[in-house]
Amino acid sequence: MGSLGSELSTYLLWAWMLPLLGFGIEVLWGYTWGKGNRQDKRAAYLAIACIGASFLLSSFTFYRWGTENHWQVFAANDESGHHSVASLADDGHEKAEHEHGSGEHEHGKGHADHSKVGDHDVAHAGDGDSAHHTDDAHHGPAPAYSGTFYSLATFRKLNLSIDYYIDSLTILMFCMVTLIATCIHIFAVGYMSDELTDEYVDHNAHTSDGHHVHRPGRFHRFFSFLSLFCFSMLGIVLAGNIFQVFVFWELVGISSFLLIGFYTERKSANVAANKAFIVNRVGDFGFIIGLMILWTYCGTFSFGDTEVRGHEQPGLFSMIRGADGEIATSGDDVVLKTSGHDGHWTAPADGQPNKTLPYFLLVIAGMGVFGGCVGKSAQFPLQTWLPDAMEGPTPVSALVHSATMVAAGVYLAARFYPVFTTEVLLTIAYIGCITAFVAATIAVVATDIKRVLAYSTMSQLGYMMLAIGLGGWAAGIFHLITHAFFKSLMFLCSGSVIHGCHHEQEMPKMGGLRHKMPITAYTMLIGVIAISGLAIPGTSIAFSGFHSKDAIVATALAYMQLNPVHFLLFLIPLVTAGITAFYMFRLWFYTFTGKPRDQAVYDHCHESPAVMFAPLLILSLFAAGCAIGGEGGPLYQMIGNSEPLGVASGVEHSGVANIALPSRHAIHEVHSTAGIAALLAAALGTLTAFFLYCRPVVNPEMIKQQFSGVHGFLVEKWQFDNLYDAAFVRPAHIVGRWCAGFDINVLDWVLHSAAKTAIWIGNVDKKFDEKIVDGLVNVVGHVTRSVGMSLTVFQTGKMRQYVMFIAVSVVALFALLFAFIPKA
Amino acid sequence: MSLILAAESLAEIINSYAGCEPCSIAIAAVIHVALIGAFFGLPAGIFIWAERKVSARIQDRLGPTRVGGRFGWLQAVADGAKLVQKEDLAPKAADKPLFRVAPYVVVIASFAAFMFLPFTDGWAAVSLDVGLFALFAMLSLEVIGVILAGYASGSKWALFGGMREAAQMVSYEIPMSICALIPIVMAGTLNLNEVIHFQSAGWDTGWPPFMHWNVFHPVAGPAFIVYFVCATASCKRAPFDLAEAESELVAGFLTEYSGMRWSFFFLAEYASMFLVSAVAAILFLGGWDDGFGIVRSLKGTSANVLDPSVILGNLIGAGVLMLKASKLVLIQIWVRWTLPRLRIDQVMTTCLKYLLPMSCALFLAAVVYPMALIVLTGRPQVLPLSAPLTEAAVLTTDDPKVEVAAADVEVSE
Amino acid sequence: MNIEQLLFALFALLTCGGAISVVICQNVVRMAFSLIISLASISALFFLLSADFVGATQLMVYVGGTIVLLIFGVMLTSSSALLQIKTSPAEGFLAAGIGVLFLSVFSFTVWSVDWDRNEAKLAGVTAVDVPPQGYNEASSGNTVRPLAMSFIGLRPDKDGKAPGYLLPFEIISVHLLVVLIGAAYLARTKRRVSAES
Amino acid sequence: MDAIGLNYVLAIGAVLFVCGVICMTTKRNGIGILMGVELVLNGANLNFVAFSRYSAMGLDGQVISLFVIVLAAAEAAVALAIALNFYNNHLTIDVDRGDELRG
Repeated sequence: MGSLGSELSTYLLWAWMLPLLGFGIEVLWGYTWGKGNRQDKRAAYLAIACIGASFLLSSFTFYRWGTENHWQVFAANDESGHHSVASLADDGHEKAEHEHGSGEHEHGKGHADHSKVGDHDVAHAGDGDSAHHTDDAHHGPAPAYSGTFYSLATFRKLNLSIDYYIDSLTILMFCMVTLIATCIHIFAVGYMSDELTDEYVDHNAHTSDGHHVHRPGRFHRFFSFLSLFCFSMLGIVLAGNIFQVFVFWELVGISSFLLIGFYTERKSANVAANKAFIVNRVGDFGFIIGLMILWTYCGTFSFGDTEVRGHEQPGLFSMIRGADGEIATSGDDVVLKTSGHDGHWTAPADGQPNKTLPYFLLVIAGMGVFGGCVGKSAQFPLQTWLPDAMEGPTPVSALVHSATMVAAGVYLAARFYPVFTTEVLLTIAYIGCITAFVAATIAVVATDIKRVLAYSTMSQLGYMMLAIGLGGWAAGIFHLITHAFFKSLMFLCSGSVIHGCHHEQEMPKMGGLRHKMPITAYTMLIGVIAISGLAIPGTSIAFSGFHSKDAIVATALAYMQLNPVHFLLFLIPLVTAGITAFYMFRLWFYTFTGKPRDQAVYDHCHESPAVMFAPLLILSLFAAGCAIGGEGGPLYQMIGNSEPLGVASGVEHSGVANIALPSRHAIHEVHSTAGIAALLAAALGTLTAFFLYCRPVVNPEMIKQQFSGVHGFLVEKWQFDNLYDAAFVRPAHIVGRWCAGFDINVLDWVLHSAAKTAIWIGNVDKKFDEKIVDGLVNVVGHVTRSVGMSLTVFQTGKMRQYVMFIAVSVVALFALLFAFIPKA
Repeated sequence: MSLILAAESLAEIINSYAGCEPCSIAIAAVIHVALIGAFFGLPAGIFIWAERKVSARIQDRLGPTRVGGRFGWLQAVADGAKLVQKEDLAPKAADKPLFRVAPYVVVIASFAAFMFLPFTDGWAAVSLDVGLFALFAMLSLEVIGVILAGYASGSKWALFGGMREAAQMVSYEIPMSICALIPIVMAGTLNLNEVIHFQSAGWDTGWPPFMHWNVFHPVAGPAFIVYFVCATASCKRAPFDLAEAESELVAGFLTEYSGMRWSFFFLAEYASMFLVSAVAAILFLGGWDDGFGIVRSLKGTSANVLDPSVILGNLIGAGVLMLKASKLVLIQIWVRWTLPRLRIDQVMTTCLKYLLPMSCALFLAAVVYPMALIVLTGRPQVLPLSAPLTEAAVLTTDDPKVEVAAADVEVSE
Repeated sequence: MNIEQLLFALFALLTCGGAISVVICQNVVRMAFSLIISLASISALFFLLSADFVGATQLMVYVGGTIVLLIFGVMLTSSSALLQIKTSPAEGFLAAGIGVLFLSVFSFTVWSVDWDRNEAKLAGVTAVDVPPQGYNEASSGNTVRPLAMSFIGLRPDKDGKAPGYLLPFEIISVHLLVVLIGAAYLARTKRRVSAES
Repeated sequence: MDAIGLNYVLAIGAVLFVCGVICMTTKRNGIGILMGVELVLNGANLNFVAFSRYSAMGLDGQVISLFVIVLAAAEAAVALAIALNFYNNHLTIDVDRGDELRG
């Protein structure tokens, strides 16, 4: 394989650049296309073509990667035997044995490959080898390929470049993002079709005189933004250094801003867009701090090992985790490893001792970077922007909530896992836990169909963060992927509902819609079952949500066993699982079953066109089956393949917080129990929802009155907005008013008086100019003029006299010559 | 020296007999003046008579029959006698000096032009390399006399006549010169004698010698016609005789003239007719070369120009040239009495809109034609070149460089 | 006194006389006539100076062309026949004085310089009487070909050592074309002031 | 011709030149001034040819005098056109009338 890394990187580069290309073309010519006739859908087709093409490229990359690694990465390694809920254990074992054998003799080739790889594919491959020598049962994972597309600039030590860092996670994310994005694009063609007009009437926006806003449709603009969005997200995923990640991070922010504020005429949309943007900035502030710390001490941005001016330079991960995946500390400092496991990296040039980084700074850096993730994926303190982001068109919500924006946070957290110390991980875990619970509770009382989904997104993200914080790295990513599928599915379904109901989003106005829009209803049902993690007991037959979620719960359980102090980190997720099931089914029953509550809506609503429900079918397929086989399945194994070091083996009690992380083995010990617990919780929630909303035995209204206080509190989203309003916004306004007052009363006064003085001086100066300077100039001018006038007598205008003058002067000249020329 | 009969050479010969150089030169000059005067005056007289006869025939009259025999041979002489006797008067309004001078200017001009005319091989009063050029220059002086006459007469008719004449001559000179340039370009020299040598050939080429005349050349043939028309116009002959259009301006610039001065104008007119015809004959009709190689053979016998056969050949050549020129003059006369007169604007149109473009096109053709021939046949001309005459007869120079240059020109043809 | 000196004296007299009469005459046409005499005799001088081509050109262009042009001008611009515009005698005297001064200056220059030794001086040869290297007599009357070749950039008369005049020749031909067009344009402009005003 | 020195020819040239200058200064008739110019040019020409005859100038003098002649003809044409315009504007050829540029 002529350097598989560069090959893959080429494919992915194209897959990455195509949306940008689409964006450029649409931005430049989309308008002129639309001008001709508003029915022109070229922009949409172009966008779909681009993103579809990049999906195909990603899939092909996936295929190449798999073949080059002989698909061994999908082989369940021996622990996976224990995983399944019940009786499949035995053949699970056999499968394991078989795979193991094959894995053995595959391994030689794999090893040879590693030595041949031209790229810097050592970051993990090497670890794989070392791990292999220690632990026979674990065969080496496929390497991670990191390299440089284009080096922007190299300052003395700092090397700014566009890198790539490709491992199974990258490829997986690529496939996921592009697939979902493609579906959403196709869906959007139908959903945004009412923009295909010159006179789009926006019913939610009002002009000053109270009429609806009339504006030309923005079909092409929407799709160009979508393309930009995909490009940015893919950029984050492919990025090979943290700085690049930051750049595309901000790009994602911008495009989300553009898309959320797509209906610029609506004040609410503007506010929401601003909110999303500003809140993200808060997180990014932390991000930058982390960035600076890492740069200052490590002197590099890149993840993997890069080659700078000929000699290998270790990447961040290698520096901090080194070969054995341990953070080596000496006193209060972390020793940055600059010489590698096989002497692959050059030792510090002039034999100076290894660079070190104060431990607390490493913690702060981790916290900062995680702060960025918090902002981006709406975790606990900064979650308020997410629900408001519903202002954007539904396809945008789907994209933001499933594949791209919020996923970016989790992805970064996962990608940066090696840099996080246990303290940071603990923080992450608690943040995620809180977010999951809070969001779930709010979702229970929300009535706007999209808001319910939004809150569920938040809580699911909480789950992922929790998993990562608990050391269940693979579980977190697992959930990220599955969630991406079923959440996008559900959002698109809700979009189809809203489209069908003519932009009616209030669930209380719906009901019984499954008769009207069966496809939407049942695809939605698949998504609901998936997210609430239901499964058929006694078998491992379950939708994707179940597998990922119980992986997380299992991690939590194992974690609790290791650190009993943090038992909440197990209980809350468990409860939240129940609540999740409850509110999701509440949503479904509310919307699709029972008898219609608002006859008008019911009458007018209709099934969406094929262009809209076709994506639903595709996505429902993936939502149902992408996690097939659970932890034994290919998806999980593939994720596990790029799991950072030291995760599988777990961590003993360490750090200030004295935390131990469960090893993969420990997690599998408790797996079955955790799975059963989660299943029970989910079933409980489902039944509650069923008896409350589908076959009401108790009227939800009564319960609402009973707990009106709680209800109000929840409806007010735990008062977060008010809190922030009171804590930040109003003070900001007050300060602003003070500043304004200061400006008006002090600064302006100063300026005005200065201006007056200037005017006075100017008047004096004017006098001076007019009287003296101009006087002088005029005198000179008059003198010149009079001289000239006196000389004009020579200009008689008589040609003959001129000739005469010439003749006279010539004679005079000759005379002078003869008089003064020296005689030879 | 083939310029054996040119003034200086003659002077040398005489000097070899009588020592005094100035007087020998004077004698030579006188001889030449006499000869040229003969060439200048005799044809004029003859043509005046011929014109009267021809016009009479064309108008179905008899013309002069009395003076000197039944053909009125001596009519011209009689006219001359009459004119000499007439009183020489000048109008009151006239600018007398100019009025008196004008006829002399005209006569001098056309007379001086004869200096450069080679009557036979090498026999030109002044044989220069710029022969043709100088000849035309002299001819162009004639117009000034006409203008002066027209102006100085102080009469409207005369003035109009003079202006018309001036405009006409000045504008017709251009196509005329261009057409005259065509044989020059072909022969590669301005020397009229060399042009004739270029055209003369013997039987050794396998073609009849007259086929070597320029008039039979595909380009020079049309040029000859154009040249002849322009020549007719430039010596203000009908149908271009606007200057003395009786119907409009009584007699044009001649209105106020009478007697000798008037006859001078006529003398000059006929002389210049003869001159341009002679030039046409030299440039296009092979000059003194009779079309059957007689002159050639006679001259070829000896290198000594004083050899009787050579002298005989030269004389025959002179006769041949005379014959050709007179034929052309007769044609002019014939045309005059046949064609109606053009309007002045038609005259100008004919020159500037038709003759000038035609002449330019012909000139281009003359330049391109040899190249085309070289490309097609490999030879600069269709007819084979005849062997040149004996060294003595060919004009040579003592300047080897110019010889070389001449050789170059030869080759480049 | 040989014949050439005789002719030279004759034509020199004619030239100067013509020029002076040009100055003296008040009638434009007479001026033109005397100018013709002067220029024609100049061309004769050219012939005497064995510059036959230049002489012929002088006749052709000046006498045959330019002067005719001038006379046309006279005819076209004379509001009355035999027009005379007198100049004040004062001007005449002044001009005469200037002329005398000029002439004295020139003649002083002409006579004070020893032209024969001139080239000797230029060549740095002292005292040796170098005969003038003029245009050689042998090839006099044959200036046509050398001139033509010098116009196409060859110099047979100087063994090709001196530069030719191809570029000036081209430039001047283009210049002539431009002048032709420009003069035609200028001349055809309509009269702005009517005779009445 | 060598019997006649260069000086004589130059002298004739000088006379021509001076006559031309005087002509230019005294003639009020535009055409007259034109003639003066021609005289001056001819004086120069004569010198050129004379030098080409008597000095090592060789043909250069003649070539230059040819150029002068030709350009003089052109100049005459343009000058005549100008004179015609002058006449059209002033109904006279008296150059002293054309003093619009008087200071």
